[in-house]
Amino acid sequence: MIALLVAAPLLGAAVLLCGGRRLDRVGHWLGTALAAVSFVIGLVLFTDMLGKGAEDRTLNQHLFSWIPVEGFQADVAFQLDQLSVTFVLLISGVGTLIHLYSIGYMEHDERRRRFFGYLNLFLAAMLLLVLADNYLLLYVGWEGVGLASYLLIGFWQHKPSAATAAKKAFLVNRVGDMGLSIAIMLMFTTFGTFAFGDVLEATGETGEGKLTAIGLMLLLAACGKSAQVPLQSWLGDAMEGPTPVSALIHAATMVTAGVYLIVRSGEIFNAAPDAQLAVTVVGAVTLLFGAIVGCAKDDIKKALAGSTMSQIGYMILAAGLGPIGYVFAIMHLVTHGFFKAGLFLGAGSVMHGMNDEVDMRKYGGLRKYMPVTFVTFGLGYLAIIGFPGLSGFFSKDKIIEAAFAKGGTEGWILGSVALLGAAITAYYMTRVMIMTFFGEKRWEPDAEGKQPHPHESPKSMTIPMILLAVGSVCAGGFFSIGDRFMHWLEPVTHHDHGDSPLSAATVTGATMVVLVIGVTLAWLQYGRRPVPSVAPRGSLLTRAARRDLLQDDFNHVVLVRGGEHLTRSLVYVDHTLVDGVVNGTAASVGGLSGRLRKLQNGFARSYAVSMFGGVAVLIAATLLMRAV
Amino acid sequence: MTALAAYTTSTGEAVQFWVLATVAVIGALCTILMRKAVHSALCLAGTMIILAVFYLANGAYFLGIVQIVVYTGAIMMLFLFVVMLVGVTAADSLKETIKGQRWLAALCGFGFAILLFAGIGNASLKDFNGLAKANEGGNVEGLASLIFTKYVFAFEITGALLITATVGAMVLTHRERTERAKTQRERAEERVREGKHLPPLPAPGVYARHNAVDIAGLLPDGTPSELTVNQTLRERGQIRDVSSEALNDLRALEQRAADRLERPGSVRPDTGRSGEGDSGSDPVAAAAGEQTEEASK
Amino acid sequence: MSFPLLTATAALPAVGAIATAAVPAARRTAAKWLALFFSLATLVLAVVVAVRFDPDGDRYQLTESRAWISDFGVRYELGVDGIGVALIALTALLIPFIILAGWHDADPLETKSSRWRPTQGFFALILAVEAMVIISFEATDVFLFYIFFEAMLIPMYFLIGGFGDRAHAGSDEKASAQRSYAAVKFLLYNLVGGLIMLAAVIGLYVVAGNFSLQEIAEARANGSLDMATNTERLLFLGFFFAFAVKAPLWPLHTWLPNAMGEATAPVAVLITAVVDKGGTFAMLRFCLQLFPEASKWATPAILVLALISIIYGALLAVGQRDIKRLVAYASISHFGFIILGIFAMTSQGQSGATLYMVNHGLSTAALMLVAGFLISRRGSRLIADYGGVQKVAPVLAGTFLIGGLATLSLPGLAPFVSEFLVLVGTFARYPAVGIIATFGIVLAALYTLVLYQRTMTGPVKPEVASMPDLKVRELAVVAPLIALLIVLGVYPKPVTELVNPAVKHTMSDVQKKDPKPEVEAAK
Amino acid sequence: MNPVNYLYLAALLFAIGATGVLIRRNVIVVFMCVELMLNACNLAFVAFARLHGNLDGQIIAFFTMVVAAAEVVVGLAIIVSLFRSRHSASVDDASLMKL
Repeated sequence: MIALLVAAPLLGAAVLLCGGRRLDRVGHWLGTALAAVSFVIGLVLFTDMLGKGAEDRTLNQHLFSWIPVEGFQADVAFQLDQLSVTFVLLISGVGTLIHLYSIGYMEHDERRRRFFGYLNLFLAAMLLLVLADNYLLLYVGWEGVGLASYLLIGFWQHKPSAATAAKKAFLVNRVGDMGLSIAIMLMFTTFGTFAFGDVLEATGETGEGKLTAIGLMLLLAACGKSAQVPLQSWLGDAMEGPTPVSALIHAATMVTAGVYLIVRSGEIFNAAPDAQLAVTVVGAVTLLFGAIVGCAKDDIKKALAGSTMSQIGYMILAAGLGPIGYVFAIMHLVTHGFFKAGLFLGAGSVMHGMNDEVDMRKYGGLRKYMPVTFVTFGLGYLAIIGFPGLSGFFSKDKIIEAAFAKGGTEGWILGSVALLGAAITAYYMTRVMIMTFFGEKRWEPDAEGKQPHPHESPKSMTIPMILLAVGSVCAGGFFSIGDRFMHWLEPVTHHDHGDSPLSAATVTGATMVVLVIGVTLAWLQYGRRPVPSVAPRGSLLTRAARRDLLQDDFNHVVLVRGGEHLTRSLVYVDHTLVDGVVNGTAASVGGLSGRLRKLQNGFARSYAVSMFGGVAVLIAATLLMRAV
Repeated sequence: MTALAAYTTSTGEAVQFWVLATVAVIGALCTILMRKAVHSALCLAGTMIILAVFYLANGAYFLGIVQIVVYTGAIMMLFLFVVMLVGVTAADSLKETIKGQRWLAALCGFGFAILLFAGIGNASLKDFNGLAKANEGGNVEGLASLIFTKYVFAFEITGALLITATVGAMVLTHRERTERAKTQRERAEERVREGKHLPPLPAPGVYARHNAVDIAGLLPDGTPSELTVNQTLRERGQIRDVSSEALNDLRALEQRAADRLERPGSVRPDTGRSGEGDSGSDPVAAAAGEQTEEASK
Repeated sequence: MSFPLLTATAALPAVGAIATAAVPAARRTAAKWLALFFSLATLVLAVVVAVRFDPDGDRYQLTESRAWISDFGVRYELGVDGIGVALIALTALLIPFIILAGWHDADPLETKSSRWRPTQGFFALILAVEAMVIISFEATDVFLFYIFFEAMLIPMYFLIGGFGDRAHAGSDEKASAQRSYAAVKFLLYNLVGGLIMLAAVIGLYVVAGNFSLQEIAEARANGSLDMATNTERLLFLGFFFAFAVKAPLWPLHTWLPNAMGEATAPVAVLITAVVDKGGTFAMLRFCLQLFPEASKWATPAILVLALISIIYGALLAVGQRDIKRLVAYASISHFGFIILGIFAMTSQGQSGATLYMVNHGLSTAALMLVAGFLISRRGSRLIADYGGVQKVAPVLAGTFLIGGLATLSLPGLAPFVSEFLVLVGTFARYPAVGIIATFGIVLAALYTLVLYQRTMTGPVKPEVASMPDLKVRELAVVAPLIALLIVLGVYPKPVTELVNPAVKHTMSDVQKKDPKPEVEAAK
Repeated sequence: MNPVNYLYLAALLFAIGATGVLIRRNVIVVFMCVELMLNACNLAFVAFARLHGNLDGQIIAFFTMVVAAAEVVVGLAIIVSLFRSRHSASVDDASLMKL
């Protein structure tokens, strides 16, 4: 049953990718259908899980022994508990919607079939990731989603920028994967196994140092996958991919895998405070980093990417808080999945209407032309800034509370950072909203000189947007009324309320205040006066932020250049030094043979002499042997 | 002799051995040292005959005969034939061209001989049982029985080998004629076209006192003409030039005549300087003079 | 004595080689089909061997033993353990693909050449190599092994020097010059190694009195034959040097890029996927079994060299401009992993290394053969000459990508399993080494993806605009390989079960136990 | 006298023949020397036959003769054609063994 979850989209991927052109017409429907199938299966499993008691809700399915080697057992086995089923529903649900959306979005692309193949591949890998019952199998899914995102970011391969972005994404992820594999090795040497159950139970039996090491390695992995500082640089470029991809992979699901990993290995972090601290720090830094970047970008998708970064920063932060925060991390993850996917789909719809123009400074006043998009996008906007009653409000506030609840100076610092982040979020999201939908038209003809004729997108695109909007409105409330979600996850994440220095009401109030501040600031800057259609030079910070706070430049100078020089010099060394030695030998041999060559004067008789002499020597030898 | 060969080696055989062996070795040495191939061949033939005798002495009557018939009879004749074909008197200079070759060769040969001697010396060959038993049914029969029983396969194969050799020899020596033979007319025209020697080549010895093939005929000025000698001889450089000697002994003769008749040599112009045209008549006159003198005595 | 299965397996391709070489010049195609037939027949025999082999049975099975050179105690002894079976299967499996991929590589450029018969020679040589490789995997007599280990060089030399890559940057003279340079270099390196090994072999005979691997190993095990420490170390070094040259270990690797660059793609696969395995295999079978103490003594140095190979090879691969040389350097990096796994002396490491030999064969074959198809289309080996192939030849690009992903050992494909096993096995005993080796993963991703990006993606270059996609023959070569890569990646159990007992034996030879996990150790 | 002397003689002749092969340049003479060596061997065989008291040695000598005959025929044919082609009978002129 569980295996079917993974199998269905996998089958889809195989069929779509291998079965040539004849599938072009039905391909996208097949892909969508299979995604829906796994969603339905997910629902079924979910419902009968609800039927059971809180404790025996964990399902296990052992398929076969994968790598049986002396003292090393890796199995292909699945584990379905509350945590993973939550992810399953999110992934397959949002996934299905986005499949639906892409049918319209990719209509004019002749490689649509392959696109759906890749999407299915992604679903399969992602489901494998959350369903695996041991770290090695998780690693498979982990790399699988990396591959899928590589393929999808670089889907328009004829654009060099896309190809480069894809490569960059995969490489940065690979660095993170290194962390994961080292973590697995550590687990193996420490516990002799890497199945979730055994490892997490055995945490008590080893020293904190080992656990800290494992935790840090896991954090590295999470940073890579979830675009956290210092491995965040790939996410912005990843927007080169088609918008549905950005929505599904780089907003809703894949990038949250890091959070899943940390929450899943909660026991390890609980036992290693230093690692936890590192996690929170990373989360906090990324939270601000992403938010700042988001403020400066004029490319709508990049702005959203920045916001994704910072929202995941929230989740990581929460996950770093330990049992206080796990639940809220997941909760925010789910709600964020809804509204951020909605926002991206909205952005896609806008681009769809604007000849794939991404520069917000060339938008403006679109609310009249694409009402549905406007409304859904607006709801998503309200949700993300945490407008009271919408899902973002619940999840984010809880995180901020938890941050304060961490206690001590850390608590204060983290909490205030979270608040600041909330303010900035409000600011940049308002900016996006205004620049896109309000103000006067700033449309310009695109490269081919086509004047954009903004129009509402087809049904197949609007329906998913509507559904997601509904999700982003209701999810938060539904989860947190009576702490449903908390109780639901408790058996896995063991929630406990910290001792918050501030009451929940205070925190909410503070959040509201910063929210208003952010919005008004944005309104003053973009709503009141007209938006220049070419970006002003801006302050130093702005310029830095436009360039992802110079992170890429750093990478380029240090890693790329350095690497190039290293390889070049190595090639040289290999060719001269290492090779030279051998050529020396070869030359000497050549000289020797040249000298020997003189013996071969071509006169039959002198050859005969040598032969004769040889025979004589042989006879002499034999005689001597006899004599001896 | 049968008995001898069969059991012991009689003193007779000893004598025979020592004498003939010396001759054989000398022959062999001559074979490799003679400058002319013909001489080498003859020496070798001699050595082989001696070997034939030794075979007989060793009770290998059949082989002895075969040795004489096949080797000295057929093979050596074949050699001589080829030698003739290639050039009888073509004496290749024994001067060595490859540096150190000769010394190395000699050294090797010498050392080799010594080694073989040492080997034979070491070998335990003291007792020997003669061929009496083997030969009692007659040597030839004995051989035959062996050849056709034990060695029959080898025999067959050698037969095949001989056939192959014959064919091979024919293939090697037979020259394929690629184009039609030219008719006499064509040859004549060709010669005219080349524009040399429309008339047939001059015969050798013409205008000279000899007419052997290897003597060049003399041109009117007394110098020999290459054309008159066969090309093969020319290539081998076997032309005897007699132009000068003819004149020389003519001069000598006249000198004698002059002495005899106390004629001042100056009376008659020196043949060397006087025209050659009448030189043919002088001896006649001289001879007449002598005869008259003798008659007068 | 039952049917000599192993002999037959090795002899069949040899017969095939002779038969192929004897095909008259005009019947080129016939020769190809004949060669293909024989290679397939060999594959069948190899499968039979694999089936007849019982993993839980004796260490060496299907053994044959005949007196050969009785004066020197040289016997014709054959026998296979799990590792041998795996590698024989790999060899027999790859050869048909190599032949099929090289179908047109040896067609004479001018058809009138009636006396020179390149095609027949090409395929005959390939089969000859197969025969020698297989028998060297089977030999349990050191001398017998040595002979064929060295004899391989002869056909390989002609394959490299005689049948170069038609797609060459320079002029024909330049090409042939470089080709012969590469061939001579290959020969020189391996011969030097071989000579040193010969000395060691003789030394072993002097010490042990015979050449039989089993007898010597037993004698070593039960202590009836004890070598002086220095003797053992010298002998070990003698053997190891030859193997290190063959399985290029830094700094003895430089022959590989030249050879693989100049040879045609199928021959390059033959070199790296089949012949070089002889080196690593021999380390596992001879070095560890005959000289356990010396192996342990040399382990640190070897591990360092292996590490250097991994990182160095990968970095150089990044720096290459020539597709085939890039693959060659990638192979050097992978061989580093294999050697690392062998000398980590943990069962995970050694199983991983053995698995790695098989998987690396498959993955490199896939990548290199597709690269060969690509090169044959464009007529250039320079990465810079390509671009946007993906648009005009999607299938080619797709297979190329899968090959590349296998090379960077993506989970789900076969190489991942082996690489991870090697890493874990190494990490268990030498954590630092393991961590450094892990950087190889990132670098692998770097060179593979850079290669893919520069050749396949981006705007379509005019030269490649009319490039045809894979033909049926080529697809028939690539598809099975990829299928195998996936199957072995998802379900490697058959191979591991084949290998595990053999590894257990080897571990007991070197008297090493796996380090216990910390938790259990604490208990 | 001991028939072993025949062997000594044979050895001597053989050595002489070999030396001749080495020092002479005229193909024909070289060839004769070869024949001389063969004969020496034959003598040795015959002598051995007598020593061992069986005819096998003679048989071998017989075969040697036959083979020698064949060899001579072919060899001389070669010499003739060689002479035809290059108007010389010197071994050194055929020094084509050097590239």
